[in-house]
Amino acid sequence: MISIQQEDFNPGLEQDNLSKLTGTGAVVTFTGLVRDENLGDDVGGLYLEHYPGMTEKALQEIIDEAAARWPLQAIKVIHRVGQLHPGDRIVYVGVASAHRRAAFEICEFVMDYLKTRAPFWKRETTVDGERWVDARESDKQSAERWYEE
Amino acid sequence: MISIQQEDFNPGLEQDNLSKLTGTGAVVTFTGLVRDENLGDDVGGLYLEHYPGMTEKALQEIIDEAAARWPLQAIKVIHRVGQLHPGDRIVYVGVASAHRRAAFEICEFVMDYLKTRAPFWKRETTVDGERWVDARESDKQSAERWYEE
Amino acid sequence: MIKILFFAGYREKLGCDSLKLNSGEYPETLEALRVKLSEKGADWQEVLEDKRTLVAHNQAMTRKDFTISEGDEIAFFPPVTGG
Amino acid sequence: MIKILFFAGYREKLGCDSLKLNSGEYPETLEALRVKLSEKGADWQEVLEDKRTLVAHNQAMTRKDFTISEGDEIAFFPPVTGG
Repeated sequence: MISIQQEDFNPGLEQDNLSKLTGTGAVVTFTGLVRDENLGDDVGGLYLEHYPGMTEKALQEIIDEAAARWPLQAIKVIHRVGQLHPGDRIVYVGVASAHRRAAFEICEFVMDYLKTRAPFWKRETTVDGERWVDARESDKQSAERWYEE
Repeated sequence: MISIQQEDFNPGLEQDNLSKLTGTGAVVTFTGLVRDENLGDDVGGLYLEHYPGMTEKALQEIIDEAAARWPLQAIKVIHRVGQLHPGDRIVYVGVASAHRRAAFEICEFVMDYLKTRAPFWKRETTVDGERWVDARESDKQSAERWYEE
Repeated sequence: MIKILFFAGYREKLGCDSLKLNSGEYPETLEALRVKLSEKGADWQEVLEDKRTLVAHNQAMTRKDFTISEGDEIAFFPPVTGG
Repeated sequence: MIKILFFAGYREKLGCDSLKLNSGEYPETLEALRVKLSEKGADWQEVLEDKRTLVAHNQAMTRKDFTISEGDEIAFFPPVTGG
């Protein structure tokens, strides 16, 4: 259900696992990739740090909240840590539900909350050296919309 | 980019193809599966009919509209036709974009419009025989929200 | 000649998936065509007068009346249910 | 004994990823702990007084002051940037 790992993952395999329950009508997946550019600078690498123990708990709470709000059949959250490079997969959220709107909403909700509540930090390598990535206001706003409705 | 086909497809392969462009930061996919239940009845099979020629054009128009509204890097739309059974994949929409919100919105937009504008029809087999599936008001509303904003 | 197509439940109800009308056999507008086809029987009338019936003119959905031209492809079908 | 953790940019800035304080060495509340740690130097003061600094108490995020208990794990870190 939740995996924090250094190694890569296989979205096709995860998709198959999520599609097994009868009654599932919709599978929505999000895969985040390392981009080769951020704030106008070329990015050569990305190092992901996390808070072992707390990260898993934070993700479980986000999943529990999603399961309380929507009809959720199956979910898988994978987040990689350690040294990554442009094009590498960073994060995966796969959701199975009976209906499409619920599957989309759960997947977006989990990604929004993961971005603002789960203890991960990115340090990127540019030509000017290494720098910790700043949190973005747009991510905060994206997470806050779930309480506006 | 668009494929109407009888045979099954491979979401893992599609995902890999969508992840190839540098600059892609987010891949969102929707996979629709045949459910074993509809309106309280057991569904034993689903037959998909389409309007050859027009269906492809309608899907291309939907994609063009999405590309005009959001920064779209790559998209694949697959819809199966012919006889399907519970658990079978029916439809796939995979979207690659630089950013996550755009990828989610494009994928939802294409699914909403596909459901209300692309000429496909479902006939399901239940214990009472065969029946054509009625269009759902919720799908119409889901599509209309893209013009409310 | 124009080509007229029916899909899904309408195709089954009318027992007809396509028909051709030669120049001189078809009227000038969609609305006149609806009236002409409705004369083929009660089932035809039901399909052509159903407010939910969708119309495609040369493979593009339309909600308005239009002038029929030689070579046109006109389709009548129920609300779509793909996805 | 309580355990105090620092992550990411704060860990680097302070040159410290964790420190332990024995019973008697730590104060009663989070706010008092902030004051005590700030005395370790200018970098410490900056980190502990930064309004964006997030605090986790026994691996759960909190925005309020709390009473420190023996065995607690308290973490200070910058806004998260995963995903």
